[in-house]
Amino acid sequence: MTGTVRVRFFARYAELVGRTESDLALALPATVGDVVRAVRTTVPGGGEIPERPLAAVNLRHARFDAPVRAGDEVALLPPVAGG
Amino acid sequence: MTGTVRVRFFARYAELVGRTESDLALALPATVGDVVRAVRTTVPGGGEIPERPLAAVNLRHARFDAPVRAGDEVALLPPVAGG
Amino acid sequence: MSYLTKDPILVGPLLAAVSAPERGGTALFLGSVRSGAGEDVTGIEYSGYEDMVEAEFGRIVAEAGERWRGARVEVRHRLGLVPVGEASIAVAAAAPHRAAAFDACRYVIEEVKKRLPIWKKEFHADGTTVWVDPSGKPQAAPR
Amino acid sequence: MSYLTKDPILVGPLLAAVSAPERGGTALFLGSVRSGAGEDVTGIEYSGYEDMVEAEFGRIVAEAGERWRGARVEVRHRLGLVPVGEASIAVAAAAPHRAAAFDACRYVIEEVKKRLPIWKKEFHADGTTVWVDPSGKPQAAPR
Repeated sequence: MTGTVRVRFFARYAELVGRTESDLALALPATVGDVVRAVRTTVPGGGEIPERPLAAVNLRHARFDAPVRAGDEVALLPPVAGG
Repeated sequence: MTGTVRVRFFARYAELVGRTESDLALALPATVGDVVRAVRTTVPGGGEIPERPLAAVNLRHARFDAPVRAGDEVALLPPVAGG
Repeated sequence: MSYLTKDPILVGPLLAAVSAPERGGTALFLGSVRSGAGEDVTGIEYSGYEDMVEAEFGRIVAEAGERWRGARVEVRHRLGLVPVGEASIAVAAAAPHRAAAFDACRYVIEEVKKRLPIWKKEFHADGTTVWVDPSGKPQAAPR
Repeated sequence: MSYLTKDPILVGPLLAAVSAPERGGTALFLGSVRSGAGEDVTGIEYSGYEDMVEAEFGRIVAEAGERWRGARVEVRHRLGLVPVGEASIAVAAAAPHRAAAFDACRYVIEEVKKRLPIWKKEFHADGTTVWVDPSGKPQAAPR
């Protein structure tokens, strides 16, 4: 089964891929790691994003092995620098 | 030899002795403890001040055995409650 | 109500929002754009994953309220270009006594540094910009 | 310049006094007159050994400046009758980084509580007054 997730890019990562979001189709069930691998291989410039970036699923920090479902919003986050 | 020190009273202690200051003659050399004893025995109401109150000499906190010289300002301080 | 603002952060309303007769201690932290001796930073542009920032701020504030019962916390983060000397973040925490006010305020700013999805682009006097990587690797931003 | 004031303490000028481009972190503490649930305190009258307060504040601020190099501290204490909810003391500390700002601010308020010759007379709704003894023995004030 295949599903679509919305991937969002921020700050330097957005500059690397030249966009702020991308809808990505991938085989389900999937993890954050699967999304990152898909981004790195299919999105132009995505190979410059680290292999294990910080990530969030549906507005929450998520580990590399966290599950991703169809319709989820997955964000790849450069090292945070708030405050 | 005898000298005079200026004793100052604050807050509840000032209310106990009904005054804010008193010039006290006492035998020198003397200590803060000597001043407190003189206050407790010679100043009306002074006996209600504790035997070992907080004290300051010339605007600095001073221990009970700190020396007191002629012309010094000795203050008897109720428990402090600043802030 | 939003935890984010594009305008200068006003301290007065933030302090007023946490104050109450039963809360005798209030701690405030302001983080400002810094330019040390020999540096030529003129400002920092803050950008964020705004929906997640709001959610994460809500979680951090709720955690502080559970950990320090009786404490009330408010926080604002500024986005956009912030000139040197102006605050990018303000955290206000009030509690019945001072220890809880200090500790809750400190908790919020430490969690913000670890968790809040906000990024900084430093602007330098020579016109260059650099993404700030808190892990210690500044990287020139493509213009 | 005096560390004491009979007027409400203004936070803005205090923050401005410690701020500088090289000091990116600022911590502020406000101690306010408190009235908890079931209490009937309407205000507190603060009195002090004013000459010594000025001297002791000077020493405390200098100690903080020596211990946290690069930190700048300002402090104000209000005297006279302060109504519930208003600040009796404000401590502002700015430093290059936040840990020193928090620590210097905390140091000053802790030392103030231990060393500053200031006394509080609580005013109650029924018209009675009580000297506050921080050692825990409230004593009715003769009127």
